[in-house]
Amino acid sequence: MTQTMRLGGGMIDRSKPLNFRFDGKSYQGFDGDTLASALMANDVRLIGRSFKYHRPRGVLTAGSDEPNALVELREGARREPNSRATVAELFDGLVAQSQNRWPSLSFDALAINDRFSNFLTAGFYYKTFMWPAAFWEKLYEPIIRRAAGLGSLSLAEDPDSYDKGFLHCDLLIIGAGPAGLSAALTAARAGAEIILADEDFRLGGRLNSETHPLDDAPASDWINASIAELESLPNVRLMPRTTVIGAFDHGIFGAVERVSDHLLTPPEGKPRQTLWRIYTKRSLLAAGAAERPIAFPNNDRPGILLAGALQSYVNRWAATPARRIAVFTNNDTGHRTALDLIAKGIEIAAVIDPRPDVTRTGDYPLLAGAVVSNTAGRLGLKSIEVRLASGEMRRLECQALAVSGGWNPNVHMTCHKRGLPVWDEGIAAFVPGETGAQGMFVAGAAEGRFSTADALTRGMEQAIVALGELDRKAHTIALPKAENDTGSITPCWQVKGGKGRAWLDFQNDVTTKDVKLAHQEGFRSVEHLKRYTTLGMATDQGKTANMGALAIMAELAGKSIPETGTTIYRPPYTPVAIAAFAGRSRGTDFRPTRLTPSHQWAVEQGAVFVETGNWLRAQWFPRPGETDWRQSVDREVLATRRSVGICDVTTLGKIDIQGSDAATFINKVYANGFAKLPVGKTRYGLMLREDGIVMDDGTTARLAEDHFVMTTTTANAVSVYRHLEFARQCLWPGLDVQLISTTEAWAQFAVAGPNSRKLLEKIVDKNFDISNEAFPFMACGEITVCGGLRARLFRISFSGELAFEIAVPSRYGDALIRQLMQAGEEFEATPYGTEALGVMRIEKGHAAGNELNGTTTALNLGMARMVSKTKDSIGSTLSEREGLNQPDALMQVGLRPLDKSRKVTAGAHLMVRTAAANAKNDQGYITSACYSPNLGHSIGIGFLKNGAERKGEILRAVSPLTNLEIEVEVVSAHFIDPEGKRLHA
Amino acid sequence: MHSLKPLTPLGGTTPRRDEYPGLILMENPDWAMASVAARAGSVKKLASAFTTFAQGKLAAVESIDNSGKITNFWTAPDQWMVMAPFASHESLAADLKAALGNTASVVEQTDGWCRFDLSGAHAVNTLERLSAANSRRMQANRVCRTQIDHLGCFMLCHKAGQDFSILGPRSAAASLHHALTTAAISIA
Amino acid sequence: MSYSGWRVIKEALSGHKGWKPAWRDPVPASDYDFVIIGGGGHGLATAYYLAREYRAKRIAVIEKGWIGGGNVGRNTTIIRSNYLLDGNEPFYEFSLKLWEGLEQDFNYNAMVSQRGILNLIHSDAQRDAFTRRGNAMILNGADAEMLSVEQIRQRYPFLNFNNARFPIKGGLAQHRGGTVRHDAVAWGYARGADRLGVDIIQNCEVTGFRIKGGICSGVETTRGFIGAKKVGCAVAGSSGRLMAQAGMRLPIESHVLQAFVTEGLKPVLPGVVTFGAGHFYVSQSDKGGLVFGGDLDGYNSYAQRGNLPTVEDVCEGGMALMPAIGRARLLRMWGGIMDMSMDGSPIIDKTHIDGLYFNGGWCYGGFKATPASGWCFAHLLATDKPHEVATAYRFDRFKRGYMIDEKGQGAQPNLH
Amino acid sequence: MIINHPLLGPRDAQEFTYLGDANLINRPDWQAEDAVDQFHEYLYQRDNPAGKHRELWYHEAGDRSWLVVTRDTLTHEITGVELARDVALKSGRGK
Repeated sequence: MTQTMRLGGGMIDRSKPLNFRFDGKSYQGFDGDTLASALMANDVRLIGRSFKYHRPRGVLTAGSDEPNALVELREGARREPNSRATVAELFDGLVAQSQNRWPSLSFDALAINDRFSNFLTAGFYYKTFMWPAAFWEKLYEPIIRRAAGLGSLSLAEDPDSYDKGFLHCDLLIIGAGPAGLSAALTAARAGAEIILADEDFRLGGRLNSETHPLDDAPASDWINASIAELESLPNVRLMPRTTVIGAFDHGIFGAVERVSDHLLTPPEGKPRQTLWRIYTKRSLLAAGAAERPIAFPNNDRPGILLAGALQSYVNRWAATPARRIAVFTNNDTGHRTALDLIAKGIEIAAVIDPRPDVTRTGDYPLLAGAVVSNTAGRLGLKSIEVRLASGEMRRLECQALAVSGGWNPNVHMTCHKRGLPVWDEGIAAFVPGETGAQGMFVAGAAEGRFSTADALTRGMEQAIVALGELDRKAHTIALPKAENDTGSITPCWQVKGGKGRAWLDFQNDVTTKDVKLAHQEGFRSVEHLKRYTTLGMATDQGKTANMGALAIMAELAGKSIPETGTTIYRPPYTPVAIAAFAGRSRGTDFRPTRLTPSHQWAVEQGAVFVETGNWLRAQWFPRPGETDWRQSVDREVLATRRSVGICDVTTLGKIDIQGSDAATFINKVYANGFAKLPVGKTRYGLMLREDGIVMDDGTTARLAEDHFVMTTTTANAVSVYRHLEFARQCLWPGLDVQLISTTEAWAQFAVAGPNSRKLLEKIVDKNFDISNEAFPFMACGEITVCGGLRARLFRISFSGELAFEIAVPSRYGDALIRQLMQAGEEFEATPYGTEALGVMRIEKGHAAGNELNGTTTALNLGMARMVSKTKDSIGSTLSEREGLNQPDALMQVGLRPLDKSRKVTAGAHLMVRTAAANAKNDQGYITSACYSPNLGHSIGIGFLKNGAERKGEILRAVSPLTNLEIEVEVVSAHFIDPEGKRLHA
Repeated sequence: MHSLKPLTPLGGTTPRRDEYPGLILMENPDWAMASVAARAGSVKKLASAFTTFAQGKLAAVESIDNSGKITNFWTAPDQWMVMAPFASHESLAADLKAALGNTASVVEQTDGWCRFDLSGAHAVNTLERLSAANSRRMQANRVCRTQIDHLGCFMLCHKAGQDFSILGPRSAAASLHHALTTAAISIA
Repeated sequence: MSYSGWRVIKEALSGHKGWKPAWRDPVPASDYDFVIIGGGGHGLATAYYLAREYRAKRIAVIEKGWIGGGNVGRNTTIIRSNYLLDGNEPFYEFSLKLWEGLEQDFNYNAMVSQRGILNLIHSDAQRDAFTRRGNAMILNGADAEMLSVEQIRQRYPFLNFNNARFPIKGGLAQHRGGTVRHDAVAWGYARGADRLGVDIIQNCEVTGFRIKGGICSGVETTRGFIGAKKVGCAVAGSSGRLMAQAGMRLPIESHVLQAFVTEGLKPVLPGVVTFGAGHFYVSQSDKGGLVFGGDLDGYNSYAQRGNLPTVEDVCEGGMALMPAIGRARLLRMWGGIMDMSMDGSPIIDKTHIDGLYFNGGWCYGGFKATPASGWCFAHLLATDKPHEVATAYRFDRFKRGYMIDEKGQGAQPNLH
Repeated sequence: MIINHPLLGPRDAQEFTYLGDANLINRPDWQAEDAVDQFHEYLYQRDNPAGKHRELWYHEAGDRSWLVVTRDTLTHEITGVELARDVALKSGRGK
């Protein structure tokens, strides 16, 4: 027998039955159900367990503020822990498990905690588990951690994809209830660009849960007509299933659209969810209000739910938790609920209302001036105990209890920019404070105007004002006739004098006793209360808990509620899947990948690639038979030094600098002189930060009087360009200089080795003489290659060999490397990767990223003399500071192992031979190390105190981290060709 | 003529073409480009020199000028990108420099960029998933530089709501293409 | 009253009537020997150690709001001493040692949990740098271990080892690092200090310093003038605002750092993991929430809230590293004000005004430093000499060129 | 955040890179007697106000203009945006 608790009517499609499973048992619901309503229709009341005491729990609400009915939704890699059954749209094949229970939901071993609750009061753990000290990590904490958490992750990679997007509009309307819809119609008819977003899959808001007619017809008629009109307008974007999660600066909102969460799996290629960044000129918050419970003893049993939620279940979903229901209310909601229940043929055990003078609005037993003082039923409500006005106690049989403690306007979004809500005595709730500065308007229940008529009117009025601020005239629209009962309320936060605990935060098991204890121990600010008791820290973010706790705090402190504090909210409005924030940036698409012009060719050569920044570069090119990367790298190095090697160096930053003041400009951004660099020549440049530390280095070529090309390191290409623009626009705006990056435009290859000239002569067109005389070391020029292709040639060398760098437009890069390799066959031209590049520069003692680590000065690099004192350049002044010029300053040196078979380790620290290895004796450290195939042993370069004076000294290189310690000799960092003969060959 | 065979930014010998419902995505390597930046104090001289060369005029802020035989669009204060068919204008930068002399700094940009042309009803639905620029309201002959999945790109609008071009860093062409296709497919 | 398991049981059986306020709520006296401005972790620890280690009397901590409401109450609770430079490592190692005995010391369970911290390596250059760092840690008496990919895979099998944009190539681990229940640190120090006679005065805002002839004799507050022989400022996030009242400009910018926590989940993360190629680090709290964060938003701010791009950037890093957390839901985000110094390292020093002392510029290293910061500031206040592990934290280091720049970013606070 | 670029109109701050206090435009004279002190003040010392702050932003993913933005560090409200180049020229910077 299924759906025994299904009633007549409702907004479900009985022609579309949907099968689903909960805790392994099969059930059936209908299209339009949520998991919660479908379970209720199937008479399932027990859905979850609380966090601390593992109390049995059922649904409390009908929305995203649900603290109790949390499940693990879906299976396998798609499992979603802590999913609210109350907003999980039902689909065929849905599978859900209860969580935080063992072995089963109805019998949970850890429910034992409930028995010991007296020992587990707020903050008890701060006062114990301290002795013996070692026991915390070994014993106590593991036990606590095992009990921690609610649902569990699958730990498999999320198989779904997520997307992002950006939307622009004049008015963003948050919430599609009566206020939101009337605002949307008003603004849309005025031609404004609007977005209407609602977290629900059915627009209409509270209207879907209540029975009030609009223009004497069912509210759904007006809703459907309104939606139809809005859908027909090009300037309107309707976004159901979309939660606006946060208000950020300057009219930017985040919103999550659940594109496929109502399906078993997303369609091929479609996202599960999309994160929209919405840019809006004005916003209207019409997010309604959330009902709040009353704290009375054992107010947390399955079957006890909020009255407004119960209205939703019976009216919208035609489901009821019981056939005989009692109502406990301090405002009119409970009475309206009773009428709705009666209309559905449900028996009312009684309406209990603490207000002595309240009158009946229908045919139900009313207990005025009475309160619920206790409840019974372990896994589901069986009966309640009522204390009558007379003080007499009465027991009432009922399987459900609808509770209404009044309504809290959903002011969250008005607080996201630290706006403070203000207290409204009339409705005993906080309403939005100053929001104007944010361009945000509020309408309807969200501003504390609870009647349908008010909501409709305010939505229209606020839309008109908002558009008015944008100089857009909107006109009043015809609104349907609606109920205008503003309601009345007498605050009732807790029922005193009863036995047993009264829950405030249902999920985290924070009771009125905990609040009292916190106050007693001096935790008297709202912040202290939350942190000490964990109140409001649960997945419902305290939506149902904070207000009641604040009221009780106020009472304890003998202050008014506003004096005591307020409850402010931070984003997100409801919890959001982390993957939704990441969007498409996943796996290998986490960041863009930049490929060099020779990438395809390198792939064909079987190159091994390495990430350098966003670039992928060939690290080495294994040859058949090579089993270890070292074999490949050694071969590449030896071949280059013996004959000729080729390496793609396109990744180096290239900045084109032109203008009549270009030379002056470059002279200011480099520490060394450039003013006198002749046309057709290249020079090494050392760039300092203003604090005198080396920022970058590279070569800059002068192609014409007013035209330079600067190269930067691969890593700093972007930051150097930014730095140059700063110098150009902010420091020396009077200079005639223009900058543009050409890193991408040119494919550039290093051709290095004794035969590099011979090879290039076969490529470079004959009318260009690149002989040593015509094109000496550090020459540069614009040439043509391969029969007329424009190219640039630089005679510069990172390897220390006779070497050139040749550049052609990127689209020809692939063809050029193939040409070079072909032309190089007779010289056994060898492609080399970044490893060989690294080895050769270490053999030459050239500083690179490992040396230029952001703390290195020109002095450290042995280039102090390069910093010109005869001109103004960035960094020169502060480079003179005492601390950067100590007599024992670190100096770059070469390091050679005494025992040639031992390995020099980058990152090892240097100690005097006889001194103990500790920080006090630290003499410096090794920055880079490699095996030098030319020298036949390992070498390193590093920084050593007063290193320039210590050539020949024997030191210990210690690396306790890797259990290495060797003796090294301090030598010149120029391991190969110290005189630089090869460069000039 | 030289012997070197060009590759498109995506590494093909012919441009890549993708078709989706409501969207055609084309890799387009057929444009020569050069940046033109005015020398200090010579914007006016440059403008007239350019007009003599290209007939059209230097584009206003965030616009494209198609009025002449050679197109250009605004890229930064006193800086423009000039575009002409590659087949006929591979030497665009040199030609411009010859024509503009010392009124401007000219830099070849042809291979600094990859270009993807989007056309169809879904063009803006695709672009609004990629960039904060308001492509839905973008008028014809407008351009802006914006961010697409961490890449600085130019977005050119040729026909409002219909025809766009995205210019991105050439080395990241594959990543940019991946972003464009993923967005195109994910349109619900 | 001393806290213990027995006490908890006794109180439970007698209706918890015996619990007293964790600290008194005294009226400020007219003057003290020491006035500490700032009832956060550092200020309270300073008062605690002044009283306990330096036997000082007549101490007050004055706090404009509620104690522990600043960064000690809004951080990601990580403790570690994996620093590189001589100026820093001994200090942070001293701090870590203090954490190790803290709870027994101040009789409060702050849940110091040394579950280990792991910094992932994604390139050879990073490996070289981390090797140097790990060695520096060991040479300073701290612990460090270089882990292989296999070792990491065993401990964190769900990291992205297969299709990562920046593959994991190893990691530098400090097993003694971990997490602490952050609020409890403030409360523990407050209660400890209170028991030693320190007056903790909440809701008392400093409105000015009384300075004559270059000597500070006390502070003007919303509760009247409070005289003091020595005034110590420890007001992370408000350093600029406070010291401006003494006419001082600081080598500090205040920036917003966002932090995030997910819904409670059954335990998945044994320790703290830091992604070396994206802006993301994460741990799991004893309540089950994944606590994570990333980079600063990057602009000066006192707003204690951030913006969406940073949230997305951090979560992108999270998904790149741990694709298995995709369906975990982000529950809360918040922002703290970081007093970012010009070299990323703090200042514990006398000011040029006699009797006025400063402790600040902690960037986002403040929480882990709490015990040592308090101890060293107390030492400076009591003896007028810097503590041996804090000698480098001077105001004049920038003018003299002795920066302590762990990240090598230079004078750009938002990059440290 | 949104920065209202003087030439381009409102643009998402995500397209920009932040540097800091706009005073970094006023680079001291390298030949001054107390040049080191002046550069120290210039590079390291900050007003760091809680309120209106003039600061440098670089439109890195846009037109590469450096901007001087006047922004309230308490509310993030932006009340002024200028091209840094204009500001520098006005304050007498040239060659």
